[in-house]
Amino acid sequence: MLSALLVMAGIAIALGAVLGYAAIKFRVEGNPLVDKIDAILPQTQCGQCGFPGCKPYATAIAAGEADINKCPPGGEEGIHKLAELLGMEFKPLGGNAVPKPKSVAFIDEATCIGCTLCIQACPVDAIAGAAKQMHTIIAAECTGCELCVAPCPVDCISMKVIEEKITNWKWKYPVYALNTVETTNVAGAALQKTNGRAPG
Amino acid sequence: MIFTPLISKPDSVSAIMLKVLLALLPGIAMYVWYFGPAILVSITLASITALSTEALMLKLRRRPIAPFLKDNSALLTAWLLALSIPPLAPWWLVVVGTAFAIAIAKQLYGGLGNNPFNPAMVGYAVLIISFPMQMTHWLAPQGLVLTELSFTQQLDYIFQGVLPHSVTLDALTMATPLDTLKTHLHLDESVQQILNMTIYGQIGGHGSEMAAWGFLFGGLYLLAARIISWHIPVAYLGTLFVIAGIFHLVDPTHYVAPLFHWFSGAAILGAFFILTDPVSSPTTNKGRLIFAAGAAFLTYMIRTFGGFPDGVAFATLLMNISVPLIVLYTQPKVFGKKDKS
Amino acid sequence: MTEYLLILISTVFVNNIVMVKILGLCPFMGVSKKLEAAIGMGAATTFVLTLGSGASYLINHYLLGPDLAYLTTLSFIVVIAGIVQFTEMVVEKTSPALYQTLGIYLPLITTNCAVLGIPLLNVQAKHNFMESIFFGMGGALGFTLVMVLFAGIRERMEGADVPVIFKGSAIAMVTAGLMSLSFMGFSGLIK
Amino acid sequence: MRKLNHFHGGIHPPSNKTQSTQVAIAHAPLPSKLIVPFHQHAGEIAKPVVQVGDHVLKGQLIGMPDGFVSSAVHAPTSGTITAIDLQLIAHPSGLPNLCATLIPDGKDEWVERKAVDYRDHSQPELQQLLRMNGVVGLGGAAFPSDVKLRIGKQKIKTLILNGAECEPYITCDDMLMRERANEIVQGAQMLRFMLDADEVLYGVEDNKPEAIAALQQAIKESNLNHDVVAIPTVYPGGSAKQLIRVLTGLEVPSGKLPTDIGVQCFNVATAYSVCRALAHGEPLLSRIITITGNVRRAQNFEALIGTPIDYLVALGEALSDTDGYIMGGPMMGIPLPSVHVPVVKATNCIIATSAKLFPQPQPSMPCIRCTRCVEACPADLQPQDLYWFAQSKEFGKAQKFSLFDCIECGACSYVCPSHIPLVQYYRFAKSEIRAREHDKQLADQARVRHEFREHRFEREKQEKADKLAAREAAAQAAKLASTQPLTPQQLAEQADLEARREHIREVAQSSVENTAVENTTERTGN
Repeated sequence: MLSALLVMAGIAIALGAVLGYAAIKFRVEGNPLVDKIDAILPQTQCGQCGFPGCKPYATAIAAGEADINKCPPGGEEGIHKLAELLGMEFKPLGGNAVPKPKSVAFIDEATCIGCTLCIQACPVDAIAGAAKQMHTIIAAECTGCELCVAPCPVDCISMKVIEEKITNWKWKYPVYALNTVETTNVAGAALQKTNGRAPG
Repeated sequence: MIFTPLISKPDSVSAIMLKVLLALLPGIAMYVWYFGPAILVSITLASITALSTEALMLKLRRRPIAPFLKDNSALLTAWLLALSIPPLAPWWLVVVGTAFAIAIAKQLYGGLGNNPFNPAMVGYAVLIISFPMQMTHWLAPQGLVLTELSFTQQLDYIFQGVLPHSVTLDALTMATPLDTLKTHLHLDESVQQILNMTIYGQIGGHGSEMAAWGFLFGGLYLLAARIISWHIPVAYLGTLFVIAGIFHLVDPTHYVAPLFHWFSGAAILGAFFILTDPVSSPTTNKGRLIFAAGAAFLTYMIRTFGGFPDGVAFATLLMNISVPLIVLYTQPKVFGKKDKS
Repeated sequence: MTEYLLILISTVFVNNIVMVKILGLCPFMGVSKKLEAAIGMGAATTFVLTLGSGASYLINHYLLGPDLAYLTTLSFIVVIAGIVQFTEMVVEKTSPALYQTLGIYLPLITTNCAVLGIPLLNVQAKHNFMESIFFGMGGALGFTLVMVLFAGIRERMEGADVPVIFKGSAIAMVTAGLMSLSFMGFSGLIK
Repeated sequence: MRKLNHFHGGIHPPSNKTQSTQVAIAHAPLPSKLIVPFHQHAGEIAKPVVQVGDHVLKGQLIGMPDGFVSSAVHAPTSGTITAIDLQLIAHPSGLPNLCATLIPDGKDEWVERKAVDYRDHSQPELQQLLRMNGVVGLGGAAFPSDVKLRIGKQKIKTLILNGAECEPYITCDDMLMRERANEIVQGAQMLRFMLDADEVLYGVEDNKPEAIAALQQAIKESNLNHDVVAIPTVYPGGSAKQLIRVLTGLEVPSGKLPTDIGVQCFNVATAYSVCRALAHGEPLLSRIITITGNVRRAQNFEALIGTPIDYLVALGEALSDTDGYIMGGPMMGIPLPSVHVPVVKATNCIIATSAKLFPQPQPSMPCIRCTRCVEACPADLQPQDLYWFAQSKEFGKAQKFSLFDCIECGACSYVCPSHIPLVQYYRFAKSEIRAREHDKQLADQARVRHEFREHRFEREKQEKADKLAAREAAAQAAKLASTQPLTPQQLAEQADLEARREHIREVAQSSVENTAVENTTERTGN
């Protein structure tokens, strides 16, 4: 009995010494993960995740305090990337949030009274203007976070969906004719229809 | 919208598969000549099973059926599997093997073009592990055994398991030349003694060597028609020859000559028809050489030292596993990335 | 020398720990989605197993002996846990990215049945010190080999048109089964 | 005889070129309306410098180049600008872009043209001249030529004139070389001067013996040291990188420019317009276009930029079963969204399509990895892997397999037995990757701005706190100075004072932080 105790204690002490040494020798400082998560987040700084900005949300994810499916602007793709980075399973977007098409804020300059409330609300300083002068959104800088919409006392800010123009047009996914067919008995007809042609 | 290019070469998957099927015909003809028409029953049975399993799976997966049945790929799987099963095997053996090959090894992975394993060889491996007895009753070449069954008697046996009175299965069948060689080597007989047995022909097994000639002929047609590239057959047969040659030179009484390895078992069939399956083999030329050489090495090891009579199927499957990595590490240099200077 | 080689071939191919003995399936399924992670996992397991086999042999032979044989499993677990902990620290320091990808599976090497299984098999087979080390290393190399091959197939299958209900773990299981089927081809090579 | 090199792969589609080389280039008559897009070149769109209602002369600048990579746009004839608005153009998206509509007055009256002798001008001056004359590459990409001439300190050894014209059906360069070899050769000499190139090579596929002869004749007559090389006919032999490889044996490194290996490449038609621009002072107003395919009179026309395509196909007499039009060749051309779109500088060919001439492709089957595409790929890629990753949207892996080295020539699709629209998948993947990179840039930008803002807030808060602390310290010091014991009354007074101060501080704080609150109350008060 005594020998058994001695043996186990001996093993424990030896391992303890090795691990204690390793803990000092291989100490890791900081958490490089936060920056990696932050790099995936879309930086809209919209706060829809319940955190005041993307960095705080990233910190919360890294600490395991927040789910990865709280970012509507990042969309499913963002969740997929986070899941891959963290080795987690993908989950659909949480809550009632739905990803919206990308849009930018637009100020109706005729209605604007120049109150600067939206300027203070904008997390990325994308609104130009001074007190009592009308404001303008710098569209290229706008992340579409909608934080400026609510504070406006005269409701002159609206969100405009970014239209598809020749400058931002993308090639579409070619229809994979054989897989789009839903029911098998119309296969032939459907094949004829989708025969090497894209939709629309 | 119409896609460019508007023009394309007149070719199709089903035409390619059809040519492969045609290339199998000379070998099958030789087979029938030497072993009787029972093999045709297996081929038909396998074909019907393959097509109906394919159709059923496509229906379950809600994919169009007609274009995929017409692509001839299921037929090819069926034919290759039927050629690897003893012709006198009971009907359910063929059906189970083919259905497994098509349903599990092919359709579960997404059907044509998606399967990482060669479906026919998966079917064969499942059968030889699950039903080793039935898989070793190979029909003897005609003229070698006293009792021979007529075609109708063969059908009776295949479908109902009924043999004519006073005929036992052992009287009709015998082990394959490779199997016989292995068994007798264990009995401390020399290669020369064993090869004097009647089941051996000029180079390999009597009859089976002629079928191998037929497959070789078909394989050369595939090469000429540019359906397959030379890399896999040459690397496979070459490596097999070299390894067998080395062993043979070291100890000719225990290790049989390289040409025997070529013309027995499924070596020729494998080199031209099984390993060259484009879906489950590497896409780079260097990768093909590695793939085929590895398969040849494994074939020889399993044949000579392993527990199975032939190694082609397992060698194919084992190399199939390695294909993604082989492809990944044998990427050719892209235009403009050739020299680092 | 030949016997060591035979032990290696036997453990890597013929009696592959994952494919034939069906041990260590948890990391095999869990960390094989990405090739890099699989390689990392394989390396970590090889390290732990080789070291663990040696250490467990020493403990079993010199500390425990036949008197304290009932402590075998217990002491092995303690030693392995210690080595895994050590490995975890090293990986975290040297490769944070790998540490992240391996995630929970890194500490879980402790409970990888292959890792405990191999030292126990060593005891059972009465291997000497060198044999134990080779047995452990061979087992781990076999584990790494199939992990990497499996990861290769899974990465490729990402793009395959697998039926929806079979996507993910299901088709991975089927693949593992077919791989195991293929590995049966080695049976009989070495008794 | 020059030793030629080869590039990997390539295909031999039926050339179908003879239909349109039977008769000489014809001048298309003046149409009743011209639609001139402002964005006919690679790079930034040109800025309109005319207004609706303006009367313009032939060759007058109507679009000013805007940005480093941009080019000028001119009025192709004299007349009145009746609209500057969004019109359908020949673009795969089928989306409209900014165009000027010009109603010709029929006089075809020129602005003042100024010919220059290139030898009297510096390279920057000549580059500016080309830019203002709207000279762009006429091979298809319409890249501004002046940008290709800005080579910095790089030494150009070889200037290549691309007359390969490898796509089936197209013969505009062939006919231009046959009929106007002289001006091509002069233009090439000007380009050589601007690049200070050691040698000039013309790469012409050996299925155009007449063109080769004409060029050789013109070179001999002008007594120049140029070299015409007949190259083997294989598609895509006319792709710049492949042509350079064939002629020089050099490979343009991935992600680099030909100038990095001392080579520059221009289309023969570009050389022609360089000659017109410098030696005649004529901006790029017209070009040669092959009208072919399902037409009765396949022929090359010299048409003004802006000519509606329906006007041109009427000249070619399209047959009744025509079901669409392709701009460019059958390999890389783009289907036109409408037959009313205008000719642009990049329009080299219009093919009328019909079900008989271009039968519907068979439905695409899954890829069986037969690697015929690998054998055909002129960029040594693995098209089947690129397709695999593109169709499953694994863009990272596609990029790792050198997706961006694909030149979209379509050779892989041509040989694919599964009839997969491979190039479409590559284009899709490329444009998704580009969009993602763009989004990433925007996100990084937003992050920097957000962090800057946070930093600013922090600083302001700190400054305020510092000020407050300083004041408090002063008060404390004063209190210490008067160290008499206080009566309870005085203590109460002091506490009251302190409370009031605290209140004022709070108000001040909120007004500083939220000046806007005041503003609104002020407004509502008014």
